[in-house]
Formats: sequence, structure tokens, C-alpha cells
Amino acid sequence: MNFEIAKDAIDIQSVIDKVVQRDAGAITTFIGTVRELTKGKKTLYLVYEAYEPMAVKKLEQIGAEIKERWEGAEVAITHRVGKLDITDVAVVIAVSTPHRADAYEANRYAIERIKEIVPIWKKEHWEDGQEWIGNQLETVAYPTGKPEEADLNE
Amino acid sequence: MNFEIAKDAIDIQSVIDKVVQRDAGAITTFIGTVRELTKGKKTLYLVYEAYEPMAVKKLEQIGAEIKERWEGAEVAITHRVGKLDITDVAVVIAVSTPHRADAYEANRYAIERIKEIVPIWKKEHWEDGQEWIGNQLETVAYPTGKPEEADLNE
Amino acid sequence: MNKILFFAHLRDEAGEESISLDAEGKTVEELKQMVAEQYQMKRLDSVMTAINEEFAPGDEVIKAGDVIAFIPPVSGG
Amino acid sequence: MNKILFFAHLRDEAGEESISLDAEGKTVEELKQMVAEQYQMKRLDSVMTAINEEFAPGDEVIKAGDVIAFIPPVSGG
Repeated sequence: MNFEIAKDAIDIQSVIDKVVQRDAGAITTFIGTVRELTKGKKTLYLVYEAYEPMAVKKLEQIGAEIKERWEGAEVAITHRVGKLDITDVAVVIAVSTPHRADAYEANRYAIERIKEIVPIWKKEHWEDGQEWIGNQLETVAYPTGKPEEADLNE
Repeated sequence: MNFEIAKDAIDIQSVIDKVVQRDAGAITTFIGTVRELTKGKKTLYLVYEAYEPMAVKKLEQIGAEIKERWEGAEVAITHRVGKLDITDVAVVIAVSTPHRADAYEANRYAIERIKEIVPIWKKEHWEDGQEWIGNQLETVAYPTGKPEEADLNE
Repeated sequence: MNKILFFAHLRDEAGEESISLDAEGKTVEELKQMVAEQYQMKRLDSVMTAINEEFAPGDEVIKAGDVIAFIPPVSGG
Repeated sequence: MNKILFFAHLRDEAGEESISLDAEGKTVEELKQMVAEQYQMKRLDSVMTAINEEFAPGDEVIKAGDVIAFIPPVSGG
């Protein structure tokens, strides 16, 4: 199973092991970690939620897209759900390819696609509140159950 | 010691651990592995040799260049020397940054710089011979002690 | 009957993980409007819809037994 | 005296990991020529030179005690 949703800490090496191949000269990994500061605001922890069966299907789709675009690529992705503390690993993407340029490009493609089509959401918890983060660019936020005046007039 | 030459197998996780930071949201790694086929020719194994003290200095220099260009970046690089078999890990580059685009770019920069300035050489061993590989683009090769006619006329 | 799944802020607004209702013959858009009124949900416009774990356009007609999920803008990664 | 280090194919050609000779006052280019003749090495043109573990230009003058390394095009990574 190269594409997984995990409830516990992700073992990075085991994700890498899935893409090792004799004809690969390069493996890239992307490790998304929980950052303490976003625009000066201090995060205490995050909670990730997934629509799990669909999320796995969409991760598989991303893998298929990559194999079609980058010849000889192997891909494995594990995304964690539940409560994550600062520096915890939320997602690991491993891509192997014969040559290194492809490994970087295909890996970058994977994270961008995750942020577009994979049904996973994060809720940020700060000292003064919490919020479901609205989209992958972190520009749209949906305050939990408490619409702001501005939202009502949108 | 974020910049090392290793004589034994590289523990990838331990390289990653060196760049974990509370203000990083992204860690990228590049893992260079020994590929079996290069341009249809079958490699049996590789031997890497380094001018070790200078290689460490040059890896440190690359780290300093990255920290100057990408704010908030942390970098760790370990390159292995000695005999490596197919799929063995030759080099691990880990870069953490607050935002993901930087983590990819800075990591890519590191591997390209390694191939330019770090005094490490690989000797490929095939069924029918062996050869010190001449440069990072793998376009110039130096047959071991047996110059070809073409080389003499260069 | 159809199962309707809510996630993220929609789950908080609905106060439910899922509901059951009969949406057979309705389009995705019609169902959205119905649910938005019933649960006083805002911003369903920016929410995508999945039928049986695959994204579906607003004019797709729902069949009996289809599982519908409302997918707010995602923020994984 | 100066220590001269060889690597990769140069080591194979020289048959030595290192040699000692007096290069004080010579430029890097002059030393290269001298060594190339003595060890019948080709392609020293494409070889870089390090003095005390730092790359040095061809016109740099070698001092007593400097450690010189000839650095063939690298192929790590």
C-alpha cells in the first residue's frame, strides 16, 4: 500500500523503502511538519481530519498522474490524521526516478496536488481560539461556527 | 556536525533529525542511490573516494550559501565513501525551511553544488571494466590509466 | 435513501457527521440548497461535492443509495 | 617541502596517493607542468588545484609547507 492515511506517527524510512528501485538514482522526500509560527501567530497544535477512503483514492490518483508524466517514477505518500504537535510530521511524500531533476519536479507536483484534491482538512489551535483552515493557500479561513460580520456580507 | 563524510551506511532519519526546527513547515530530502543502468550499461557497484577534510569544508560552504540565500533554512548533508552496491545510498541532503517552495529549491541547489565543488569521485565498475567518472554531468569519463586514441588527440 | 457526509467546519455547523435523507432524482446543486437551508449553512457555494468518493459536478443527478460528501476547500499537506 | 595529493584517476596514473617535493615559489601552473612531465599525466589541464584545502587559481604562488591537491572533475552526489 503506497498510499495511506495514518493515525499514528509516520515512519519516514518505511515510506522511502516503498520507492527504492534498482533503476532509480534519485529519491526525493517531502516531509510536511507542523510549524509553530504562521504570519506571526503561534500555533499550539493541529488536528487533521480526512475523508479517509476518498483521500486514499485521491492519493492513488496523484501517484498514477506522476507515473504517467515522469517515466520510471515510483511514488509513496502517507498522510497522518488526528492531533499533531509542533514539529510532528503530517505528510511524507517519497518519489524515486532514474534522474534527479524528475524526482524534485514529481515530488513538488505531488504536494501541490494534495493541496488541491485530497479531502484532508486541518484545524489550527492557538491560545486564543481555533479554526478550520480553508484552502491550500492558507488565505481563506472558516472560523468555527462563528461567522464574522464580513462573512455574512460576502 | 551537519556536514559529514561517512564510511558506513547512512541513517537517513538521523540526517533529517538535524534540520528539524519549530519554525519549519517543510523538510525536503534528496537521497542519491546507486542506479543499476546508465545509458543501457549495467553497473555492478561503485566506489566513492573523497578528499575528506576539503570535502567537509565544501559541504559546509554549500550549507552557508543556502542559509544566505534562503532565510530560515537549515541544512545537513552526509556523503558516503567506499564501495556501494546497487540501491545503496550515496548521499543524503536534508533541508528545512518555513515554506515548501524554498525547501525544494534549496535542496536542488545543494545537489548541483555538490556536483560542482565537492572533491568526491566515483569509479563505476561494470562487468567489462571500470572507470573514474569524470564530471557531474556524466559526459566526460576518464578510462583508468588507459587513454583512448581520441583522448590523445584532444 | 442517501447518506450525506459532513467534514471540517461543515460538521461543526451541522452538528452531525452524517445524515440520511432521500435525494434520489435531485441534482447535486438542488441537494446543496436543501441542506444549506435545513442546517443554515453558509458558504456551501465554495464546497465541492463527492458522489461515492469521486468529485461530481453540480448538475449530476443523485441515484438511490449514492453516498454524498460535501468537501470544503481542502488543507492537507 | 610540499606535499602533493593525487585523487581518482590521477592516483592511478601516479601510482601514489601523495608525493613530497619542493614547490616553494612556483605557481600552481608551473607545478602542474612539472608533475605532468614527471608522471606522464595527461589531462592535468582539466584538473583543478587546491592549496591547503581551498581551490587556488593557476597563478597562485606556492609557499613552503603548503599542501597541494590536484582535483579532477568531481563526480559525487
